[in-house]
Amino acid sequence: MTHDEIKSYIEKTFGDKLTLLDTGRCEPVFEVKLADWHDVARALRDDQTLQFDYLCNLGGTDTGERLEAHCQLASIKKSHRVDLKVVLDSGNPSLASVRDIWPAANWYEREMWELYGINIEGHDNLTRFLLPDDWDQGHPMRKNWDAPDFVRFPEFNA
Amino acid sequence: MGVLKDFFNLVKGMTITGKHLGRHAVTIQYPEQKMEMFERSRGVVVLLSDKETGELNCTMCMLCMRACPTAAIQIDAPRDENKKRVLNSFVIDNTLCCYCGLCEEACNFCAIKMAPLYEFSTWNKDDLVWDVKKLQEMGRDVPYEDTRKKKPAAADKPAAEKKPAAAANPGADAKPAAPEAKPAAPEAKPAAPEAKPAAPTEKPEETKDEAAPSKAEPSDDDKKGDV
Amino acid sequence: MSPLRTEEFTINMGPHHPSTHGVCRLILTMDGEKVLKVEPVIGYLHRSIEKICENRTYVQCVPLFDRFEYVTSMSCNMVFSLAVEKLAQIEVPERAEYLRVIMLELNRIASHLLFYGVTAMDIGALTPFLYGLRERELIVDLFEMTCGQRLTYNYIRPGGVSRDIPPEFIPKCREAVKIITEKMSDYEGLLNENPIWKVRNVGIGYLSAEDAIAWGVSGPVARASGVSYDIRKNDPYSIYDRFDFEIPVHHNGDCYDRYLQRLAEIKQSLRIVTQALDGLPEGEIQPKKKINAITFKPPAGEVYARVENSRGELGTYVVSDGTNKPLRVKMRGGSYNQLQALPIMIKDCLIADLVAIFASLDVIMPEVDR
Amino acid sequence: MELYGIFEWIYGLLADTGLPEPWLTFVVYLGLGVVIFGTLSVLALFLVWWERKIAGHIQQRFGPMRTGWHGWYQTIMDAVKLLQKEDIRVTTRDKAVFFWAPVVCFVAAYLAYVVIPFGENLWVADLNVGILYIIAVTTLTVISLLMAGWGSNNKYALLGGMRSAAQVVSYEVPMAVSILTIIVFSGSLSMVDIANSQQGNVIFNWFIFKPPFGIIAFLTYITAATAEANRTPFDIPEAEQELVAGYNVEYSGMKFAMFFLAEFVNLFTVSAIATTLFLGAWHGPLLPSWIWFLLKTFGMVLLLMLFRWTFPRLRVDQLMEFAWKFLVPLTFANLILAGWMKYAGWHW
Repeated sequence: MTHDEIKSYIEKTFGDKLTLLDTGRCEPVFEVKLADWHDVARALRDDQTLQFDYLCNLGGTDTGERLEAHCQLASIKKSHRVDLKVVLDSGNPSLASVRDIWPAANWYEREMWELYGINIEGHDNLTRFLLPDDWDQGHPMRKNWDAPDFVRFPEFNA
Repeated sequence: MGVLKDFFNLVKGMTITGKHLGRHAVTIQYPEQKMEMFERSRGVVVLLSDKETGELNCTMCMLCMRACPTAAIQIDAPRDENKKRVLNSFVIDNTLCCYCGLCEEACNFCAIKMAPLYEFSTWNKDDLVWDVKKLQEMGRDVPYEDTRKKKPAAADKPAAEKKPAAAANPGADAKPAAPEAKPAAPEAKPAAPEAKPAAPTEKPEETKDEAAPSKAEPSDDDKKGDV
Repeated sequence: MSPLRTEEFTINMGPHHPSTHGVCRLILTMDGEKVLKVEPVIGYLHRSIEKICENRTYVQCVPLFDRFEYVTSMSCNMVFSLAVEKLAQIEVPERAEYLRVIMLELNRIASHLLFYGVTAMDIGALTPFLYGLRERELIVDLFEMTCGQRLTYNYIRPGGVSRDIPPEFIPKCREAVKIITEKMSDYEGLLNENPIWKVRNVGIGYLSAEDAIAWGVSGPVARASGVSYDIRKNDPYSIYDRFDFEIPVHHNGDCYDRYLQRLAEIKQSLRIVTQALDGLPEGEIQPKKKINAITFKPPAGEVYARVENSRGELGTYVVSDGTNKPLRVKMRGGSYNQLQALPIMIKDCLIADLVAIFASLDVIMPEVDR
Repeated sequence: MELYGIFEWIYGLLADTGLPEPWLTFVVYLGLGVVIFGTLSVLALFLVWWERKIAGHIQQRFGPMRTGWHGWYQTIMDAVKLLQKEDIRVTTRDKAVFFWAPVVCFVAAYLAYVVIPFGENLWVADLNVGILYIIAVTTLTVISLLMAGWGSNNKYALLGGMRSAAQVVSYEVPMAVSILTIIVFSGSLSMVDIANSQQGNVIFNWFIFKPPFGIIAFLTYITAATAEANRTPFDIPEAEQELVAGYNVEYSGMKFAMFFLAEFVNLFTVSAIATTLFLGAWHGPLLPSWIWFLLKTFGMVLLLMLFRWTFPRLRVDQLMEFAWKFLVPLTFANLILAGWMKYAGWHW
């Protein structure tokens, strides 16, 4: 399916569960509502026209103001792709696990939990992963994260 | 017959290894024999000197320092009362260098280069922090193609003789990267008119681009980063 | 008589174990020689490249991507360049595209040659390693000749490539292609039909096509399981749609097929390199408006780019906020998913099989840990 | 030049000193022991160097080059280095077992040389059960490997030790049976008799050329012997890529060197036995007998080295399967057929 077909099809099928954020420069990007994330993910995989059976990538983003989760899906059978984005609640960032839909999400979700502090609901193995086992200095990928004893990249004032 | 076929395949493998037994080695004996390095090989960073005068080509424009992704280059060159840059120190920390070659590409004056030299291991980590003297010495014999814009020295011999200091080292100018600031030093005026038109025609847009940050510096959000 | 009581025991394989290819740690629960459970523990090589990228300008990120997946740095350069080009809508000159394809495919061959040697070494044959590296050296020399480095190339840049090839590149490259084509018979003769090799690999580490897709396994490992999916064909980037090549697919999903798959891919890559050398046009290698290393600012937006790497899908997600530094760079490597899927491949396997399976996945740890 | 003459001359000198009888024999055998021990240790060091050179050339590199001409004393320097190294002992080891394992391994490796004839009249003792003795003492090695695996108190080492026990016990059977085939031909258990029954300057007297039983017995023997010597493709006890270093993972310094040297002495042993049994022992034209013996043995060693640098490693269960399901039936069939032929009076 071409980008336009995917766009119109997804908008038609899911209606108000997601909104199109189109930059026109890459694959269609949809912002999924936080509450509908799991349903939309399952429907995207199970829909016979879309068949997004393959999870390319899943991760968090900290824009400085808010936390987001981004997800890239592809269909092996249909050879098309879509990008999804979920804006998380900044106070208590939390996202439903999609491990039951794509087993591949397992480590990606652990990584999100560890590096961004996004709580993954329904994930049973949220343990230290990339960081040392005794890490207790917060979530390093957040923009406001600050750790002592770090050599700073110098600022250049010419 | 499966057994015989397997046996045959085992023997086939042994003939391949056996065949190599008599061949010449493809490796070399390192300290005695050395590989011929390619001219573009990115080894250690050196500072290049002018082929004629032996002065450093560096104009202290700081572009390499700003292009370096690991902050391995530290240049300290404050402006003096004439708004000329004076080189206090030019230090490259080879333990930080990641050999990406961005400094070489950033430089417009053939001053810094990743030379095809690779033997600089030491027993002491501190010895890997090189100052300008060491860098110049390492770069002494490195061949390079001088792609600089025609300098006053080359363009106008008498002028160069008259004012050797300014001519040999145009980098002493305040803003060498910015074309309009080229003939900043008033003594170099006689030589400058030839240089002035040459400079913008060669790489006009690039030079402008490179020069831009040095003016718009404060807007650049070089926030804290970690190395 | 009561049955003999046996006891499970835990064994710690890695992080410093000869066959974990770097610093991966596997916690094995074993019953004698038999592996009952495997739990990969990663993070020993975590350098937080993603975080560092957020503090570097776009061009300064490219050397960091070199270190993301160092065996095929060209692909890493490529994927970041693709992302930035998509963000900023940069047109890449024709010659640069051809050079990119040549380099990417040469790098794929180099990576598969390394795989050939390393997997043979993990199964006990030490000589193929040296033979694989011998031909890899030809390719690495070509890279050094062009961009100056043998491993971390920093060659493919947003907008094009960093330098044009030297004049002696093309004859040398053709010669290398010829030599590797000849040597393929040696590689195959040493291992393909070797009964010991077959008995060690055939039927070991089975991964079904459904599992491969569900676990996000891509690249040669997925194609050896019968998933005919190659980003070069199915989601073409650069100019791959211009070349005539096939996507080899094997169907048994075991270690042996993964090995055959990679050898078959070397041959296809050699074809692409030959075609690209033939069609290499003259011209510029950088776009007209050159990208400045420090001041380049793509418009705000987010983009996910992906390329087919020798280890599967290599992707990067770049978010720009309009400044000269990316807001977020997420790297996605094929090894990550393949290592993740390792526990489902170990049915009825002994510790020796585990080594064979691990080798056949061709995991490269920096790609996992980043 | 026959070496036997030198030994006879020395024996004559000793006999002239008028030493009383039990002491004379004692001194003579002590001397022989020292000579054999010294020769073999040097030979083992040489074999290590040779293996490295051959591996290097197979892989199109140089191998050792720094110490002397083509690095000829590289292994001596290695041995010196190993002597100087700290002997690291894990605190949780089983002290006695850990200590004695390398010693047993080292001694067991040398025991076989009592009966191996190096040339005409050049042997320590001609036991009438010579080959039986060899089968018995070479098996002692497995005890040492098991001891090392157990004594190290390390899971990898234990796995290696258990593997080696399983392997050596399995491969002992086809090896012994393929040797029996030769005994059927020669009609004697004595190594010297076996060697002598291959006399004659034509190579067709060699037992390997007694088709088809000789060649089958030879191939099965070589396979089993590779396993006995723990070499690729049967090197699973130390399987570097799986068990790090298997049974000797906790050993360092001189203890490791003893295991290492014993491995190469074993390599030479199996090659020497193969030479004696199948390749006409010391018999050959023109050159002195001991040179022929060494030439043939080194030929065998070269073959085993080519195995090592060509083949991948088998898995432990496949190794057992191969021994019990293929080699054992094959060797028994070979033995029975050969015996029947002999009984039927068919001469080759």
